[in-house]
Amino acid sequence: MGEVTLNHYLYLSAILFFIGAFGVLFRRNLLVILMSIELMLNAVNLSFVAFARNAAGSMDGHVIAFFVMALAAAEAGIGLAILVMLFRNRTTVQADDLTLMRD
Amino acid sequence: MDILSLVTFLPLFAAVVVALMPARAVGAIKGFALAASIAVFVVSLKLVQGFVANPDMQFVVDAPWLPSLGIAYHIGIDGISLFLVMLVTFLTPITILGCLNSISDRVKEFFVCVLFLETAMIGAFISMDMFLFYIFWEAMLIPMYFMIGMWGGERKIYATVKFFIYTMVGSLLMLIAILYLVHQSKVQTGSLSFDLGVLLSTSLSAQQQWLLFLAFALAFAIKVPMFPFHTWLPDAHVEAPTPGSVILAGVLLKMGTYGFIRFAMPLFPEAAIRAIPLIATLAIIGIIYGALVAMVQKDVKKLVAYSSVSHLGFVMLGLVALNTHAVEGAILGMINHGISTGALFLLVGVIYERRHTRLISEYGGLTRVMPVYATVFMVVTLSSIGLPPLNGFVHEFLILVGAFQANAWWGILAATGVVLGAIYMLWMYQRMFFGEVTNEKNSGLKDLSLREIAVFIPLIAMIFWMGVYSKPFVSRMEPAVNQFVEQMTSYRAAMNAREGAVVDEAMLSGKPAVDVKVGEN
Amino acid sequence: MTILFYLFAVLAVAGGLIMVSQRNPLSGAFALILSLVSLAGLFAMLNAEFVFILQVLVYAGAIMVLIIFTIMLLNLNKEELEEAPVGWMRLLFTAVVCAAGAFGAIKVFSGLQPPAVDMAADFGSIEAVGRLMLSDFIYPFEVISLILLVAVVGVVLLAKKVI
Amino acid sequence: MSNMLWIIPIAPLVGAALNGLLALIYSGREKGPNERLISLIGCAAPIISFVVVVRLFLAMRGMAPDDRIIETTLFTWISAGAVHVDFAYWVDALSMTMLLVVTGIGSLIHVYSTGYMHGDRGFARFFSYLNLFMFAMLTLVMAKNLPLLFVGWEGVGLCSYLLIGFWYKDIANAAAGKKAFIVNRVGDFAFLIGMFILFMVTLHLGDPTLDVPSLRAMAGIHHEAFSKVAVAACLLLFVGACGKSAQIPLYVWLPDAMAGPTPVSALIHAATMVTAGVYMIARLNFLFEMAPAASAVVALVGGITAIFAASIGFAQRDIKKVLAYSTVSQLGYMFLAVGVGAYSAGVFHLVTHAFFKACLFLGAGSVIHGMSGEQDMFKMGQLSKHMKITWLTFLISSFAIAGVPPLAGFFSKDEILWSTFNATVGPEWMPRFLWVIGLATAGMTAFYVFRAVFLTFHGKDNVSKEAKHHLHESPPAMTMPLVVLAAGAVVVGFLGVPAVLGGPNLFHHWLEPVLAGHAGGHGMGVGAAGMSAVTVAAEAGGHGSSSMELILMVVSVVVALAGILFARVLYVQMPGAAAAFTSRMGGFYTLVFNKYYVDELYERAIVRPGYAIADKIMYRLIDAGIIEGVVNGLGITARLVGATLRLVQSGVVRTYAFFMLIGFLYLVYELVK
Amino acid sequence: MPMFTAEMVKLMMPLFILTGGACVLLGWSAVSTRTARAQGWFAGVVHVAALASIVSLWNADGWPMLNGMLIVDRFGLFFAGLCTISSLGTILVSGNYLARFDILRGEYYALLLLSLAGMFVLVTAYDLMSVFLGLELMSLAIYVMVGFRRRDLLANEAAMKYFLLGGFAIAFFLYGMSIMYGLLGTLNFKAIVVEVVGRGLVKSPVFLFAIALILVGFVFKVSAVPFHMWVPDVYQGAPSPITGFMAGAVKAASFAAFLRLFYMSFFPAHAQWSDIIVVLAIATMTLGNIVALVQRNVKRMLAYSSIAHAGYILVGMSALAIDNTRAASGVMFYLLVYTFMTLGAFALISAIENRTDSRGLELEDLSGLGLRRPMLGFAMAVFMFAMAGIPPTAGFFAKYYVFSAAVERGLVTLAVIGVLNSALSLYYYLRVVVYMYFRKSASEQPVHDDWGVRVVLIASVLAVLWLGLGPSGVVPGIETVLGWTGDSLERIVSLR
Repeated sequence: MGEVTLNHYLYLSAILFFIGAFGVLFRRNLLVILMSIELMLNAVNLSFVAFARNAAGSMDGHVIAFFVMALAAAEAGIGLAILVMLFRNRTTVQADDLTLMRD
Repeated sequence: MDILSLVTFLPLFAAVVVALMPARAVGAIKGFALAASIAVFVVSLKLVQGFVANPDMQFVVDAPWLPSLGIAYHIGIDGISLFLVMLVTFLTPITILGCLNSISDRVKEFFVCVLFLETAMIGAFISMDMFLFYIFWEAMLIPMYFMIGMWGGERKIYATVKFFIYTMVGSLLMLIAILYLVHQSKVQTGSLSFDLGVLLSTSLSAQQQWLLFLAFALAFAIKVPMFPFHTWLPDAHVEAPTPGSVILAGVLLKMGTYGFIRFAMPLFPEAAIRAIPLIATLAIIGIIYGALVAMVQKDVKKLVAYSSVSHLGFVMLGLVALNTHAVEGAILGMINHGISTGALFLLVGVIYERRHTRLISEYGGLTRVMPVYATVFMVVTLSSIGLPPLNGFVHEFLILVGAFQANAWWGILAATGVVLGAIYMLWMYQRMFFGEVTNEKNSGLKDLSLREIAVFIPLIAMIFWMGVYSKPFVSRMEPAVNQFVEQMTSYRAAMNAREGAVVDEAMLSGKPAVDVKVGEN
Repeated sequence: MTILFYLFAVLAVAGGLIMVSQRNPLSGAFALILSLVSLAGLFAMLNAEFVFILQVLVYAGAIMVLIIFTIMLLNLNKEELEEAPVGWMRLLFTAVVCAAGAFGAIKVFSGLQPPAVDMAADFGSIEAVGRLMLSDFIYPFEVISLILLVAVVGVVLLAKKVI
Repeated sequence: MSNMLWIIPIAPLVGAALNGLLALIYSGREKGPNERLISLIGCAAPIISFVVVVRLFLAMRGMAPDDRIIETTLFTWISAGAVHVDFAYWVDALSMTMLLVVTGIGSLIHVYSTGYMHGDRGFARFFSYLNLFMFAMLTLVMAKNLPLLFVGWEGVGLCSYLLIGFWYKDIANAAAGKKAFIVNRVGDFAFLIGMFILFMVTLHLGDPTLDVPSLRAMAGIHHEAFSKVAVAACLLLFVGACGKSAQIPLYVWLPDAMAGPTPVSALIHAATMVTAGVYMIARLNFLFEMAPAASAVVALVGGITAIFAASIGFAQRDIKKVLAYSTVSQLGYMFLAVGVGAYSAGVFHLVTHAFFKACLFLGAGSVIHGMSGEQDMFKMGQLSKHMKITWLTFLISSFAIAGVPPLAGFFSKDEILWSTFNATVGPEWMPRFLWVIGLATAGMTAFYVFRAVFLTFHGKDNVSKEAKHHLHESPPAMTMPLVVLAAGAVVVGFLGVPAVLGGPNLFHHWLEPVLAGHAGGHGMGVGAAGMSAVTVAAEAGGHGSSSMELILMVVSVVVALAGILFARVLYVQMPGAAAAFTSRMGGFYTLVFNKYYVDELYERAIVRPGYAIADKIMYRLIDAGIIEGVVNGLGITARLVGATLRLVQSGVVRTYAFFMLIGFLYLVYELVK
Repeated sequence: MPMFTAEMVKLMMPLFILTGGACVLLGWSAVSTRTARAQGWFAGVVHVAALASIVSLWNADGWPMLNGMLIVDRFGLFFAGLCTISSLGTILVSGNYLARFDILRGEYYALLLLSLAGMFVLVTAYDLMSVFLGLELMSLAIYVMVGFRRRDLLANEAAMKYFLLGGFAIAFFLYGMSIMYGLLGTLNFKAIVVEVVGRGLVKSPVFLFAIALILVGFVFKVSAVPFHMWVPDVYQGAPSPITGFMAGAVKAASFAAFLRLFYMSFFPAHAQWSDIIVVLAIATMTLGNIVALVQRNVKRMLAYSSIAHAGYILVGMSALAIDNTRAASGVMFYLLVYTFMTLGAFALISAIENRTDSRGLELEDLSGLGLRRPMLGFAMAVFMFAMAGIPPTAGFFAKYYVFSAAVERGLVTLAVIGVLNSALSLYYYLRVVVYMYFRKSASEQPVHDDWGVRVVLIASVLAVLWLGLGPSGVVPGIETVLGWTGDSLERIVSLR
């Protein structure tokens, strides 16, 4: 266990990002997919913050991380609203049921 | 407005006027369309009158259109395009007159199509700017597409879509070739120009030439149509309404052959010369194949369609024979085919209007009930099979002489088309016109009306005129053709000099290089 | 410090993994909270005071509450909530693709040699970041407000029973 | 003087146009146009031509033999590149001979037709066609250049087509017309190629031309260049001639052509058009002389055709068919003559044949007219009682064709036989062989012609009652030409009385400048090399011993008489013998009766397979199958691919995301590598 | 440093007008739901005002403002204007449509305005931050509008799919942004060029990795294969006016930022990414066209057609060159033309679409339209021919433009594939014409063409024809629009 460098943070962010991606690809529950996207955005934030600290030396990353969070909130809101609407009409939260349109 | 632009855009103007007329004023629309097309013809006569027999482009207009893209409104005619333009202006009123009664559905749209088509066709023949040419070339498709699709027969949709896509495939590749050529020209000259004159002086490597030529040749070969790209034609012809067939056979097919002589061959002379054996082979196959397949057709329109494949094979053979008389024969052939086959389709249209069938077996003994019709049909048939001194013979003779001169086998093989042509046409004629009237429905058929006779008189007159006295035509095109042939042969001479005259030997199959000498005379 | 990093890292990854592997979204949500909180810890380690606070407040707090609240709101029974088990092949396939992505990213990052940078004294402080946000980033700040406005309107339009 | 030349072809053309117009105008009406008017126009046209021809002939006789040329250029027909073809007429002694025959006999037949076609609904149309034919034939004869000759060549073919199918209601007639045209076209194809070869030679020599006089002049100068291609060119031209003149293997159309009205058969298919091939070879004799091999082929084909057609003539029942095969046979004779280099003999036979064969046909026509359209000889007999003039003229002509002296046929045929006997054409055996064939043919000709005579006019009366009721001698309009022609058949022979019989052989001398003269025109130096042995031996006729000539003459007369006698025995004296003989011959008779099944052979070997190939292989397999298959296949493939690819669009979001991730990995891979 | 000068306010006026209008609308619609028609009018007026201010700014010649976050230059204004026109058309078409489906709400117009504001942010973006926010503002509003037919199952599904995948894609984009930020310390377009070239990072894997990630965001929005899969479903499920808006304005705005970023910031690495764009272009054209062949649902078919058009535009993207702006102006011209074609086509579809069941609008429903309603048929035929690229319509010029750029760039094979695709596409475009003109109508579908639809159709037809016949005024105009590239490209060259 050497010293923790920027690269470690980046590795972690990459791992988290692709765990999130895995969640999007693998899970059928729309809620979980939504959360997986949140996880991906968090991985991005980690990357921003880590870069801000270790490479850029500016706090721009922090500001951007804030914006990403705001966006994540907005997205969560819209996403959940769509989910609720969908659930009202279809009574399902499973992504695989959304196949009225295909081919 | 200069006279050439006037001829070109007058039909378009008329089309717009027709489009603005109330759809219910059928009579007025028909009358106006006819009058307009006749007016175009009359105006176009000024072209012939003002034409001077020299190889230069005449009535030239060269105005900037999109200067930043190197595109100009550059038009002009020489001896080669003069008569093709005349063919358009001549055939259009005849076509309109011929279909006055047969088109009863959506008359307005129909005449808009015809007049729009006329502008596009003339435009394609006079464009000296590749881009302009391409625009007109493609613009022809749309009215034709509608003509077949809206007023066509049972399988019209299949036919018209096939026609459209088939021709588009070729022309799109040509578009790329044009773009590439222009780009090369830009690299060499430093300025962007689609002008044919500028592009002609572009120097290209052998491989570039070859690929570009193939792209051009494909587009034109589909349009001609040369074997094996001909299968759209029978379908399109069979399903097209009479005027559609007339214009399609009369003019549109010539776009292909014209494309070869105006663009594909002069732009890429070396590739063209290399491709001559291939083109000649396909042309000869087309001649024989088209004739044989025409022979077995049960549908008279299909028969005529395949006969076009055969006739256009002659034209192509004449073009690649590369001697003055063959090329002139080819150009005459384009015009003659336009007249004869146009007339044939009109004739078929006459009978189709009365009986609504095109099956040969439905007819028989028509001479008895429609003697005038039979006579006209006979004259046209004879013209089509190249009976001297009707028009068909002149061009076939010139082409065959020229082809024989270029390569004895070409002449011999192509000449079999003369025999086969007689077989299928006369057999068809026999089955339709001779014998007893076997089908009751035919016994009461009316002979040609005065209007219909009026349609055919100019055509028959042309058939005789061009057969007996083709000099006014040939003398006007000769300078331009000579120039074309001289250029091509000088390229060939240069190539032969480079390659040790191997090609020459092969091409002339042991005969001395007489054509080169003729070119020099 | 190193140990702390690894602790948070492991927790974050574990939280993520649990989230994506739990068939019940509610459990997943809690796992995600674990992950987010761990990340907050990492932010703190990176001197990102402002982000750390927001992470806890907004993310682990507000957003996750919203999600959990929605789950509850939908009032799903177990069958509706949980998804059917997924085939192994699919798991393997997806995992391999994602692993490839992660591996690729790591490989790319491994070549990165970040320059040593000096850090301002107030680096990451709320004040500094706030100042930055309202000066250099005033335009994005305004735009994000529009985004939130859209979100508000959208949620109302879509989720309200009767509009 | 030469200005009058244009009247000769134009007069019939105007006639054709006028009558054609009348025919068309009246086509929709109940009644046709006035027959008198039609007849007037129709007959006036050839007669005007004939008058002009006679005037010109007289004028020409006044010229020095070597200057006997009248020509006129109307306008430039084709002028493109190296090809320059004038619409030019050019008459020398040879064409003058032909002109006389064509316009003379043509006029007679026009007159005859006014009677024969009386009452036919297509009266005007008929005369229009007939006049048009005259125009074409005259153009053929007078053409200065080969393309123009070809115009006439094709033109007569067209008129032949139209006239054979004149009674188009019977599809068989129309089919016969079409067959004639197409078979002719096969010949024309070769003709064209032959013409091209000549053109190439002249082009190569720097003076591209197809003018006959120029060709002749150039052939004299550039002997070597011409002789290189002469064989090929001549053979090809000969194939063309075979088509037009119904020689093996292209003779099949002529018997069928009898479907046309009988005057047509007389004019076109006996007297004029079918001799065009002979005329053309005589016209181009300078070329054929350079190609002994080609000449040998001509002679051989002619000889074989002669005997072959004669043998078929044995077994025909239709009187016109007999005459048709007879024509083929006689044409073979003419080719034999020109093949062995006896051009003047060939042309002479052409002239005499025109008279007696036209007379025979018109006589047959008269018979048919009288018999209300019956053509089967076995349903005739004893007609001599009813149709005296017809019978007499027919008989005279029959003697003429059989070669009984001193009628026309005797002189011309004998000259051919004698020339053949003396010829040096081909391998050594050939002249004698051909002579034997010729002799045999002479005998056979005598036999079958008299078979026809006896069956028709003598022998057993098989005329049906109904026919007998209408049986009558034809009107004067028909009998008058018969008489004139019969008189001709008697007289014209004396134009060519050979030297051995003390005659001046006027005909031979008349043609001499044309047929033997080209060498003379350009000095003997060329001539010695240029004139082949064929010419030397044959043209000079007198080179063989005169006693030999007399002996052979007697032999041929004996053979002819034997043939006549044999026919008399079989068909008059022992009516049963013919039937017995026929049954004895059995299979052979059937073979002959069916014309050796040549038509069937063509049908099976060429027509049907050709059609099948065109239909099954070209149209259905290649066109509809392969090419359309590829074209539509491309479309179908695109749609299939589309139908497959759309399945990827499963509707499942995760799949979409999955593809995005794959795409992302691809981007990373490509970019970072 | 004064934050806002009067000049800057003027330059950002369109944005202020749009957002201000949106806020007013939101307030208005919160208090009154009955006056939705009037709200639509108001939105239209706001559009016109925005358009007017865009036009008035044409010669303003902006500079990077607000810490280099945005630049209101002609390039941006061109696209902003284009999007505004498209949006205005959408408004004109929407009224009747919304009323018919009983979703006529003022918020709809507000969202449209906000989305358009997002587009403005996007097309004037001079910093990745702005790109990101513009994308999100635009997209979030559209997510909502896609799902605006709340009771329609297809609309629900479309909104959900679009939202999930959009979020997924934006995560990649952000990730790329973060790496770019970390590597270069800046997200400003110009600064990126300076840093990349200055520090010799052109071939750096990290930089390229970041490009790949950012590219995902763009190619998702412009629907390149294999990031296209949301398109058919979303286009089908969305309300037709919105589908037209997405196909036209969204695509144009996305391409604008895409073009600006890649033609400027990432252009030093052109050699690295151009091959990818070529591959994407080929895949996109081909797949779009091939699958469109087998579609019977009109909207779905046009969705695939829209994918194919993205492919053609990508041809132009791949042919971007440093020494001339042919490809860039080709892309711009293409988008200009495509916006009109697609606006018109979807306007017509909006007028025809009646069904609420899952079958949707099928080709059969168009049967005989050209015969029943000649003007509508003519308009649709013009759009179809234009999309197929047949002269003398503008579609031909557009294709000509991008393909000629490809040829000049030596991408002949790509151009050949492009034209073959054009030929392939003919089949399904012509099929629409076939149904409209050559088939008798089975059922007489009512056509709800109110004056709004007609205005849009007439304007689109005129635009398509005019741009096809005489783009002489437009083409040089576009070339001058790209003046900004001249400056930056010279700079790039000098930095090398």
